[in-house]
Amino acid sequence: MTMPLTPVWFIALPLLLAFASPLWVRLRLLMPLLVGTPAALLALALGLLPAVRTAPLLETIVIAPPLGIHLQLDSASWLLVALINFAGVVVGAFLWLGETEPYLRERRAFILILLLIAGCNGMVLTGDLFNLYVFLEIAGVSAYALSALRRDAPALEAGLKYLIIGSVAAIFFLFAVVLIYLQTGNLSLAAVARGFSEIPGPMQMLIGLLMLIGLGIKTELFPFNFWVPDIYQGSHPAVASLYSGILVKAFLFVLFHLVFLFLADPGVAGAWLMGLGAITMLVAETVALRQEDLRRMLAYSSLGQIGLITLALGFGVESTTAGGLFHMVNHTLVKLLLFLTAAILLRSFVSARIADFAGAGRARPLAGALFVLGALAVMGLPPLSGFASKLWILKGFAEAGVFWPVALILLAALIEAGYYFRWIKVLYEPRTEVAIEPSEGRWAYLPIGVVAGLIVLLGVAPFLVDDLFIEGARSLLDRTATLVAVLGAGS
Amino acid sequence: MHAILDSLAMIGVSYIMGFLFYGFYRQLNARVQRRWGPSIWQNFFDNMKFFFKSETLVHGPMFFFGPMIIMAGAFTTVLFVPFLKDSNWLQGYSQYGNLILIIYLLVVGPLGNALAVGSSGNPFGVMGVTRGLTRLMGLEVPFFLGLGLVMLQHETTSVHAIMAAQDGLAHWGIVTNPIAFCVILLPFIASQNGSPFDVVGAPVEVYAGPRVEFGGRLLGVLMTQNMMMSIAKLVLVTDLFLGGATNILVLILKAFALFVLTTAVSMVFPRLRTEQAVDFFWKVPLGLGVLGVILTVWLPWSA
Amino acid sequence: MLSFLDEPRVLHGIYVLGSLTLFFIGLYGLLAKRHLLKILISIAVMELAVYLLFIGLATSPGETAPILSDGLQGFVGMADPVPQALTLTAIVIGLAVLGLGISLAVQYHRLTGKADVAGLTELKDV
Amino acid sequence: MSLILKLFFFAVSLSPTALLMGWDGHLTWTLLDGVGLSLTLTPLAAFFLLLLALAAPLVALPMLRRPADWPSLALYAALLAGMQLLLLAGDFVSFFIGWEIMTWSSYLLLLRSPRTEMATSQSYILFNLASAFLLLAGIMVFYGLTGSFDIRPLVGPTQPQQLALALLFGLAFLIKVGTLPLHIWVPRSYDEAPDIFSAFLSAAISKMGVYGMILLLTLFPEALTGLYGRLLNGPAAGYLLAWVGVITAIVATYKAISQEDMKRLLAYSSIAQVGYITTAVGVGSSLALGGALYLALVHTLVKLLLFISVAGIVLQTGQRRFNDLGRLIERMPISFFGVLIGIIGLAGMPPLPGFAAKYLVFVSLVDARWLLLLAAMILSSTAAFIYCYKLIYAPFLGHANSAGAREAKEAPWPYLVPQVILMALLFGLGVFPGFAIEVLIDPVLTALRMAPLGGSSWAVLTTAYGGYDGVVLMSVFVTAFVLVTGLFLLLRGRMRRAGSPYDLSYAGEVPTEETPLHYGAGMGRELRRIPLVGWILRHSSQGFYLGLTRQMRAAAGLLGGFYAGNPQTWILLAVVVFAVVLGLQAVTGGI
Repeated sequence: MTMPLTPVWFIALPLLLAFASPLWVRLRLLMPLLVGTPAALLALALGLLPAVRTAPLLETIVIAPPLGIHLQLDSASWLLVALINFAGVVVGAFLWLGETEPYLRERRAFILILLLIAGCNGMVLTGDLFNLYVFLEIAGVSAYALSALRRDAPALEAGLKYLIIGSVAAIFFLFAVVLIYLQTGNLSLAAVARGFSEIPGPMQMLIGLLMLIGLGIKTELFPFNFWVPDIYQGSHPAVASLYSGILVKAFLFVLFHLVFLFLADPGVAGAWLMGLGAITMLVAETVALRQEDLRRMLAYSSLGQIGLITLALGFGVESTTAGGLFHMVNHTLVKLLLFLTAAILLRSFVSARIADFAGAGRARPLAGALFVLGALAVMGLPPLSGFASKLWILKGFAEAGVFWPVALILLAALIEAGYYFRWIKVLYEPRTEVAIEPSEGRWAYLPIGVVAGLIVLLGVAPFLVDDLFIEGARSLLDRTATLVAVLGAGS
Repeated sequence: MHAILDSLAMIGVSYIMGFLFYGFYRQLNARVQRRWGPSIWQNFFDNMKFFFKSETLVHGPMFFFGPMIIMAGAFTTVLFVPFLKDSNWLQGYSQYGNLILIIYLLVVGPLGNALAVGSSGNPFGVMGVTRGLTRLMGLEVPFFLGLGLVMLQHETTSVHAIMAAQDGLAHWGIVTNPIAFCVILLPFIASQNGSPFDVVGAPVEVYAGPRVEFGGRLLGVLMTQNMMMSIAKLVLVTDLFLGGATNILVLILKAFALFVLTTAVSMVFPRLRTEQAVDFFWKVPLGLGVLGVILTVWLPWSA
Repeated sequence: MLSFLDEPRVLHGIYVLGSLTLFFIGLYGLLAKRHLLKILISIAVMELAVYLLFIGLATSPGETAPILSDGLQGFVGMADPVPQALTLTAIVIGLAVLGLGISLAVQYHRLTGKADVAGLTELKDV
Repeated sequence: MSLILKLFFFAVSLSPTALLMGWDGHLTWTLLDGVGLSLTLTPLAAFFLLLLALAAPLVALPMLRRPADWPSLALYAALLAGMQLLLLAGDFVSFFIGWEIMTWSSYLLLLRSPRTEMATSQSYILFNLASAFLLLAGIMVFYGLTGSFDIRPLVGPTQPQQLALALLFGLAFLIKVGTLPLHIWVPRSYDEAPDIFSAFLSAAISKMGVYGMILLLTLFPEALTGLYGRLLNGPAAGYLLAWVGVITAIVATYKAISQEDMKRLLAYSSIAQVGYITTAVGVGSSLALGGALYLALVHTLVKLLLFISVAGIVLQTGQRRFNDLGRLIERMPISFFGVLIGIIGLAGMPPLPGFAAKYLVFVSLVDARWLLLLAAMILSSTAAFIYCYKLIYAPFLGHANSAGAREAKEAPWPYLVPQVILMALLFGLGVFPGFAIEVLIDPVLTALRMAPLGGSSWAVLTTAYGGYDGVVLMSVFVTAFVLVTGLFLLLRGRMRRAGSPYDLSYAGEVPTEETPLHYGAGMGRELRRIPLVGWILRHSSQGFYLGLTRQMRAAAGLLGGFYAGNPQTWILLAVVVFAVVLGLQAVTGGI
């Protein structure tokens, strides 16, 4: 029996391996598999790339859409899938090589991380609204449990808070799904998209709002993102890197996928999202100014970047969208770098308070340098990758002759510099005695180093990958092509 | 050969004019104060006496080189000011220089000497230098503005060209550009270290001023350069505003007239403190200068 | 006499009202109650309200259960099976979330002795 | 190993020189989606590359002294790479990339100093990033207008477009050069940076702002005159810029006089000098631009010399305040000459080239008929004599005031070699003022389609308003000096060295070791009594920025209130937003 290499594996493989975990414990394969699974999926994604670039891959399960369920791997979702699995490899490798805390190296964490990856892959790939809900909940539940994994008061508190707010988001989302089904009688995204314009206006509005709240909470947009810093603070930084790196990105993708697919003219919704993105960005960057806790600071910075990506994607023009997708990738890389470096620093310096980091960069030169690199990249300073994507976004706005986002993005970047450089300064504070825990395995730096290398590479030579993002943007924006691909030419 | 002779002649003329003018000044001052002053040659005698002192106290090498620098600066200044117009003589190297250069050369020597003062380690000397520099800061602004008006009027910085343009009494600078002359007159007095702007070297204010540590031959050098510098400045103003001179007698006459004018102003005013002087320069002469600029540059007929 | 209740519009209206009431009760509990378990229960109630709405509105009076049996000739007069399948799935998921939530709450209580949602103050802006 | 690495770094520091000598051609590098970098060397950039080529190895030499700080060296290499990219840029993207690399690498270098305070580093990076982002905004506007990132003159821009560009770019570059009131990052950072690196900050990095300003002029079809026409004989828009420059120079000069720390004094003096350059750029004529470039050249040389000398003093004495130094002339004679030549250049005294540069600017002001500016500039350049004197008196003359100053030795050779080279360069340029004009400045002016200034020989500086001959001037002065000294020594009489430093004429008293004889920090204190100067010294723009910071933090606190961690609040807010939006839709007729 041949095993066809289809997109199903992106969901099936991690699920299978996660549920068979007792076996791996006995075989001492837990850690290799934690790295190997996303690595295999990444390889699979790379293998599928040529095919995806010619035409979107549709994987039909049982019966064809619109009645059946299908998975769709197009240029846009390919980017996300590759990103999610790459992040999985990096975090897995960090947990394995870095001799992290034992609770992150046990079976439970293994299951949850694989489930999280499966959930994110599923959300991105699925072409069915209810499946989307299911994957959203899978990713959600695994995230709640991951937060609480440390089982001390802050971790449990983070888990509980995450669970409460996440459930509320899920209810809103489910409500919207229910309304959509009741209105259109369909759950297939393409079919819903075809019929969406026939839904009466007020009901469209209501569905849109419910979706916005449900996904807004999940994608951490401004009036709905107050939970984020608490959760990032309570979770282990490696876990937080997964949240910021892949979970939010998957939700963002879903949000814009739905917007661009459902609405024939996404102008109004796009403007709303641009507004929300801009507010998110400015508010988050401003609040971050007075953060004294490293993890919270990174959380706010993450919010700011999400706002920027939303602003760029909401504009709905090819070059800002491509830039936005590129920025999504860059932000994932940067946040992986920063959170994992933060994990190393936190282990060495026990506390996450800014005052306790004085001189940390001098005591741990490598970690300090990596943190600086990440900070420079997240602020979009050349020659790092954050600059390339920001330039792309700005260029898109300038081409369109719309300058207020340019001004806001630059203002936000300036505010962002205000706190990142404060941290950098503290890291290099001259201090003679720094209490250092004994040095941990140097191998922990390997995955971080790979990410850092990628950040530099993508900054210096973004032309290596820019075609992928342009194609991704096209497939995200081109509604009719998706409809034709799923439903056939006659639709 | 001509250049060397000419240079020596210029130095000689300025030296002789210098001590004669100052000798006259002491006489005049004495008469105004109703006493018999010293002989008109007294300055020359004093100078020679200093030069032949048998012993000179030195505070390190810089203390020695300072007076040398100021003397060299005085020579250079003199050599860059044309004394006569339409003549081959008493030109020095003035065709290689210009007005702005001369103004700056006037300061080079004193700054060199300031190093010597600092080197002496006497705080009073340094205080005097600071006061001198402060006064300089005050006076240069209107002085330069006045010269700027002249430069603008003739569209050149060359003293030769400015002199050549004043070919008759009607074209003298003081006639064609009286505001500029008024603007520079008071700063000019201050730059001559004349009363009422002479607080820098005033014995009572700061114990003896910048020269406090100098004695013997070094003081002789300082005295010599002071007289020569004064003459250079007088000649410069003569060149710029009084049409220059075609021969030495006219030159002496015009310079003397100017000298009398400045001393007359000096004698009737009490001494100002440094900051008062600066404030004064920035109010009265500078205000006059601004007025001049408005009248000659900004108003429509001036274009 | 109460046959007007069988009219789909009336019946659906009642379902909508009822489930929305339930939803708002849940929301009230979520916003007003302090105890963690009560909050989790409120969430469950809200979820239930959504399920009820779904099932209620997707079924009209007179429709039979969508079960294929031997004698059945065609899919006539059957309720739409999809909502029911979906709701079942959703209930399972909801249960899982609720279970996780309660276990976290219990652990939290054991660890800190607190069960008040306003007492979750370990994580905050400094 | 470490020797090889050091040699490598020194080779890197020579890279601008190599580039200057060897670059011919054009390099392109694709970035993404139609954006590419194109590198080419224009004559204007070549001039500034020359400044970099002068500064880089001379600063690298003392930096390589043991114990070498490897991160500093690596960052220095990055900094040089960034600056070269910036200068080679044929398009705005590479310009910006170079600009930013310069910004962050210099910031990180700043952090290497143990003295850097948070306020300093933050103001440095925030002002510089603000400059960078204004630049980027300007680039985006430019791109929106032309559809291309290439640096080339605009074709037929409208007035508002020109104004937007001029404002955005202009502000960006004015922050970089540090004009009032955007200067407050300069003194702190120049002061607290690693001692050697301060030289580079002042000599090379601030010149990039000047480069930007001149580059900006080339973007407009008629430079500054195109914007608002002419005023008197110069561009009206430039009049404003010129006043900004002059006021900067005046204020910075007085602030410099009142400083009690050597490096901070030099920092303020840098601000003042760059203020002159700004003025000259504002005048915008061929004379003025020639003067601006000349000033930039001289300022680079002078500030390198002064900062390196001062770094040597700090290294050997451990003191940096004027009060704690004194009488180093006997212990550090070469450094003394370094500072001496430096201040002569700084004050713009003939015969050093500082005078030539100032002369060009003065003449250009007269030519533009902007006499009030001329007077203001004279004010600041005469006041500069005071701080120049303070700079040489307080460390080198007077009385030694601390143990460090009493026991210091001459600075080590890596500090002295650059000083000697720079002194020779300054001297040479002073003798041949026309050399810089003809070889360095005229190509730039020709490329900018302006009249070249070159004279008949390298010895003379000529303008339409007259000029001067450096060789004659120098030989007259030197001859006079030799003659005077010789004659003096020929005279009869004995020279006697004072028996002790306290052998002074001290108002009839005998000073002792306890008597405060050093007038170092007190110098210029009485200037406060002059109303204008007092007013300037009492005021500062710092309060404004502090207030801004406070407001930002207050805003952060206010918005941070949203993020107070109660889940019920979060949900309530979400529900309220939901309800409000729904309600609004209902009211506006959506439902």
